[in-house]
Amino acid sequence: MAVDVFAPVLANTRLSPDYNVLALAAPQIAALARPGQFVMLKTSSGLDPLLRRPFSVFEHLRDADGALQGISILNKRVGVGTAQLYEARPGDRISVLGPLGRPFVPVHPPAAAWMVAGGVGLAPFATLAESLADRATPMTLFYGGRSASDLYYESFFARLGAELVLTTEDGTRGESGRVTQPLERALSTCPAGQPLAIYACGPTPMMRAVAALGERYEREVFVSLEPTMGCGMGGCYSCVVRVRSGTGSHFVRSCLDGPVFDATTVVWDALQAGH
Amino acid sequence: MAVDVFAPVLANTRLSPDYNVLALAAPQIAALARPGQFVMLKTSSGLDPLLRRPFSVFEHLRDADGALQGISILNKRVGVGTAQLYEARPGDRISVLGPLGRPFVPVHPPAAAWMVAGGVGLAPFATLAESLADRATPMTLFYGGRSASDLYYESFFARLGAELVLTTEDGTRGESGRVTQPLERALSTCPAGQPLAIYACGPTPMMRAVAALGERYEREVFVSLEPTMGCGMGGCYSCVVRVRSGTGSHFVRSCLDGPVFDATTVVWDALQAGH
Amino acid sequence: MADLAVRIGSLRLTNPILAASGCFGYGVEYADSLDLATLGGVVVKGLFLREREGHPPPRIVETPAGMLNAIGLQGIGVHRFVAEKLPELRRLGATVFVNICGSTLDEYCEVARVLSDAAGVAALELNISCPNIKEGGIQFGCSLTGTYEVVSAVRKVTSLPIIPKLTPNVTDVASFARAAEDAGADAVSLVNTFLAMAIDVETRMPKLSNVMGGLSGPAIRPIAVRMVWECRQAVKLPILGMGGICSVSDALEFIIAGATAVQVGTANFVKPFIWSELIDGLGSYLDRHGYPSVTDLIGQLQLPAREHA
Amino acid sequence: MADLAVRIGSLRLTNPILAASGCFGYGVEYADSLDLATLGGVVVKGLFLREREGHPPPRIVETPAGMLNAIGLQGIGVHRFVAEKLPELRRLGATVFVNICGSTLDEYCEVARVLSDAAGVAALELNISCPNIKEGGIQFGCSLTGTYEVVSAVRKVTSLPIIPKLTPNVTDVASFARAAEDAGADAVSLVNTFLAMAIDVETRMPKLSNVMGGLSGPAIRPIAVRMVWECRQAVKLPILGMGGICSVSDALEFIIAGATAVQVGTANFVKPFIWSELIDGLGSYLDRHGYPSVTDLIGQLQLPAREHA
Ligand SMILES: Cc1cc2nc3c(=O)[nH]c(=O)nc-3n(C[C@H](O)[C@H](O)[C@H](O)COP(=O)(O)OP(=O)(O)OC[C@H]3O[C@@H](n4cnc5c(N)ncnc54)[C@H](O)[C@@H]3O)c2cc1C
Ligand SMILES: Cc1cc2nc3c(=O)[nH]c(=O)nc-3n(C[C@H](O)[C@H](O)[C@H](O)COP(=O)(O)OP(=O)(O)OC[C@H]3O[C@@H](n4cnc5c(N)ncnc54)[C@H](O)[C@@H]3O)c2cc1C
Ligand SMILES: Cc1cc2nc3c(=O)[nH]c(=O)nc-3n(C[C@H](O)[C@H](O)[C@H](O)COP(=O)(O)O)c2cc1C
Ligand SMILES: Cc1cc2nc3c(=O)[nH]c(=O)nc-3n(C[C@H](O)[C@H](O)[C@H](O)COP(=O)(O)O)c2cc1C
Ligand code: FES
Ligand code: FES
Repeated sequence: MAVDVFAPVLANTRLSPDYNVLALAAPQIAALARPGQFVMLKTSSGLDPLLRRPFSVFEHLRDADGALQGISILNKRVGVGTAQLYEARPGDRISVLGPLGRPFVPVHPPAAAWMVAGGVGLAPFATLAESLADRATPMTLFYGGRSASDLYYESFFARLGAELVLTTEDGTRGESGRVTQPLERALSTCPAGQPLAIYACGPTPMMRAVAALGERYEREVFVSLEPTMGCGMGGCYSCVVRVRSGTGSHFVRSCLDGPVFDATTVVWDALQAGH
Repeated sequence: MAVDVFAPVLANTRLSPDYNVLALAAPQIAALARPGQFVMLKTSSGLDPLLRRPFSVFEHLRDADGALQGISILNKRVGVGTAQLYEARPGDRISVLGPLGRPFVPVHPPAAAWMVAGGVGLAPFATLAESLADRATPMTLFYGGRSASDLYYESFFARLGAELVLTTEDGTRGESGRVTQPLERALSTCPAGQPLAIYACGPTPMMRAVAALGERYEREVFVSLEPTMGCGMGGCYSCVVRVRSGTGSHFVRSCLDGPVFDATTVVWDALQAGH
Repeated sequence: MADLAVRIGSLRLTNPILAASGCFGYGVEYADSLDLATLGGVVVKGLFLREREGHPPPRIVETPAGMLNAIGLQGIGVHRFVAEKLPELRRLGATVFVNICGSTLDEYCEVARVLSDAAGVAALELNISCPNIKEGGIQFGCSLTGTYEVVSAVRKVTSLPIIPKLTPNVTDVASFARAAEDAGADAVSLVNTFLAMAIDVETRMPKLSNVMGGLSGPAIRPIAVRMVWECRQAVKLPILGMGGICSVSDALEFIIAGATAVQVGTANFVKPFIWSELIDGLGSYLDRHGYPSVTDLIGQLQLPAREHA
Repeated sequence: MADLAVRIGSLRLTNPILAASGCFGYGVEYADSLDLATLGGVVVKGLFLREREGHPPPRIVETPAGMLNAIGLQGIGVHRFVAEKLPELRRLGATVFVNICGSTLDEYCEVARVLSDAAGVAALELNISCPNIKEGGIQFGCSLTGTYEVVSAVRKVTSLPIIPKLTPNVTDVASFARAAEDAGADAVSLVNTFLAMAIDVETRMPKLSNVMGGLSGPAIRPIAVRMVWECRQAVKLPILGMGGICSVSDALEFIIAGATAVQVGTANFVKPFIWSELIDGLGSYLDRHGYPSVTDLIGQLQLPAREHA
């Protein structure tokens, strides 16, 4: 059940020239949202742009007494809508539709959970980490960015007991290179007897690489894909992802059957270019 | 010569739920603008709305040392663009094109100047009053509004030495009724020997009534008309007003040949409905 | 409170606000957010006889005040629709319009037959105007004889109200409304999308995998309103008007121009809860302006004394 | 710095950025704000043989990402233009395209003759596509034979490059480009505006005095780009593309789709100083992408391996 909340902006915290965290007073959605679900935001009140934009629910916001206040989103400025969210000011109102999509399924101990995030792909993992923590599931966050200034919220995950493995392409923080390097090392050394679920979100090439590692090491991988979405409700059939079905394959709507997919079912070659 | 200045908003002073004064850092335009001229404002950075909106230059803004800082506009919220200007915040940037149009021609003593303003029609008279004051031309402001809360800036005009005659339709301030009532009384008692120029801006019916009084009492009336304008530069031919020419009449562009017109030349029946 | 009911041929709608085809899935997707019975009708996604895969992504791209789509009529086919979706739609009390497609006259007729035999279909909207697929519909929709043939062929095989959906990509849309009327249609729907394209100038590739797509949304509204008005003057048939409706006043423009009912497509993507706003707003407009029934407003455009058109 | 010069028949333009007809007055209005010589060309307002009064206001209304206009071709007539405006335009070094209109073939020819005898006219744009007046142009522009006749008639009376301006309000614009080519046109311009209307729902009156008007602006760009691409595949003639161009990337879409030059109309109302932005931006795009000349970019649309159109 999705609701549409015309939510006041509680705060806009700029993390960098292109990243910000936007706090939205939508407690109804916070109450319903599960890890990995997303919302569709109307970034402007007018017609420019016309369509909503999809964003993962980042944090559940609570007041001093722990009552749900709303949600936040981790926004990366890439175009007109995300630029509007970057410029949003407290008091502005933004229409928030959600929660939408299939959530992550958090594993329980003794299984371990590995989260693999690239850039803004960190967004769906804050809520996942919380529910993993509730289950006392041992967790690791493999988190890669271009450089040190692109890595955020490590302490948030550390507080929840996540082990952090950081990489930057320019080596300014953590290991130098791609996040899949330490992931592969970890996989190669992880005892076969240790049950494990891998959750990945980030640039498509990264998720594809993680999926490949999952197959090689015979580990379950769940990816959160980011196709362009027109409606988020199953109405437009714009968001399709090709998935294997029996012998063949067919298009499914990622706003309903995703955005989280079992990586082995995704036909990667058929994914929308650029994402 | 018109310039286009991407001007920071210096201040937005709300006078009422639908009137505000917007201060814009466009010194280049302030330096060029003459009484009764207008600017075309792009009220949003995007495409909604697409076209600019015309506004009279209200005040010349000066800093402590008297250096020109920019202009202000007196804005009345009637639709999407004026609503955006009502919501504008200091630091926002608004594209200001101008100055445009034919200015008022201020008369010199011994001639007296009577300004007749209805509602937001006050806007072009602040700068006119200043240049009349420079010429020590005796001036009267006939200023009408719906009610007391719709009358602004009286002290501004008083400081410049203008005699104020106020009317409100609900009688909450000044004389009860239309501004044309005191105007007609003044005309009927004004000695024929006293040279006089009447300047009017406001709702079309009001300007038309003033024009009629001007004819009856054989006084020059200059009106500042407000047709819809697409470009303000003479490019689109949208802003036409029908004026008498010799025996016949024809359409002229009010952005070039106006917005100020000798009232006797205007074919009032041909004016765009509603304005 | 004014009467919002309208008639499309033999069919009575409780109100004239419908969800447009392809913008509301099969309707069931919205069932737990909305009460589908409150809509005047639900026009489901275009259906062929068989399942269709549709075009690869990207299938949509946003444009100024609009969007292009080239979904390619991905669909489950009429048989699975009847088996899997229709019963649910009936249970939900939806007034179901089915948008049908075909590559041949026979396919249109076969799809129409299947749906006529099934319980719970209120009307058939003949999609002869989808710009996004070579083989389907549009070759009928861009020719007067083709339009006449499809409508009269389907007329023979069904007693359901049939509503050809006209393409705006023609010189004289009114002539197509006339052809539909002559062939025995119960109403006409217009407009479908405008054939259009967008190019990524960095890659110099089309932004849609299908190269071209259909333009919808507020951008096209003034053209759509004009076409509805032209058709209103050309035919007696009820018109289902659409194209960029996002608000009550947008819907009113179509009704005043001559539409008996309106459909909302793209705006549903932005405001999935727009329906009550439109239905209530229409009622209060009618009350405010003293119209006992919405039917009194249809085609009430007042032409200025001095007319130039 | 890449070469921006392009050729329209015998005519060489220093760059492919032109001001569109009716959106730039007679050009002289902009003379003290801009150096008209820096534009690829200035297409002046549509001219008949005699003066025209045009339609009463309201003549324009804004619509989503666009505007409707029904100016009604108010104009000073070709003789006054030659006497009062042309000398000034020459003095300013503008490359003058004159947009000519007619109620009859003879009028088109007469206007063309007058302009051919005058000094300082670079080319004639034949307006056979104005949607706003009953008697002018459009009846030619909506018929293939009419288009052929106008072009060949004017061809006989002038040696100036002639550029029929096509209407988008047709089923198959490419066939009109072909007719123009067959009749001896030197290039084609497209698109003119889309016939459209807007209604004030409170008064139930049309928002334009003329009831209908022409839709222009960003809203129509995706349709215009598609039409340019269709014409590019149908004819060898240079194409002057337009419709909603507001930025360098918009202009590039048209060039990549096949336009040799582009015109900017509505955007000039919003950004009267847009010209240097467009000209400089085009140059830096070409440099960045390694094109020595803009002519190397014309029609360079890359179709995806898997094509569905
Ligand atoms: C389920 C889901 C969850 C998402 N979660 C987040 C999130 O938590 N934080 C966040 O910052 N972003 C997230 N995204 C991506 C976000 O939706 C896009 O970045 C956004 O729609 C771009 O809008 P825009 O108007 O700024 O860009 P546009 O102006 O529309 O496009 C500008 C550029 O961005 C590219 N772009 C457009 N859509 C996408 C997309 N879906 N993914 C990647 N690039 C795109 C375009 O190709 C273009 O190159 C998510 C997407 C999905 C589908
Ligand atoms: C030369 C000139 C000077 C002006 N000076 C001022 C000024 O100093 N302060 C000020 O507040 N306004 C002024 N106006 C009027 C102002 O331009 C309009 O109110 C504004 O364009 C409306 O834009 P909008 O987007 O808010 O309204 P829209 O959303 O475009 O329209 C909303 C309503 O406003 C009406 N409207 C639209 N344009 C006009 C217009 N030109 N005049 C009156 N009503 C209109 C429409 O008919 C509609 O009913 C001036 C107009 C002109 C031509
Ligand atoms: C994503 C999408 C899919 C569509 N699919 C169909 C369809 O299957 N059949 C059809 O007749 N029209 C289809 N249309 C056209 C709409 O029904 C409607 O005619 C058009 O979008 C104009 O209305 P709008 O501006 O309110 O969207 C589709 C439109 C969109 C945006
Ligand atoms: C106010 C206005 C007046 C126009 N007058 C003419 C004209 O006289 N002759 C003509 O061929 N086109 C005329 N046009 C059409 C434009 O030249 C252009 O073809 C159309 O507006 C699309 O381009 P745009 O979206 O950049 O404005 C006019 C357009 C507008 C907006
Ligand atoms: S986004 Fe519309 S169906 Fe998925
Ligand atoms: S507003 Fe464009 S000509 Fe006056």
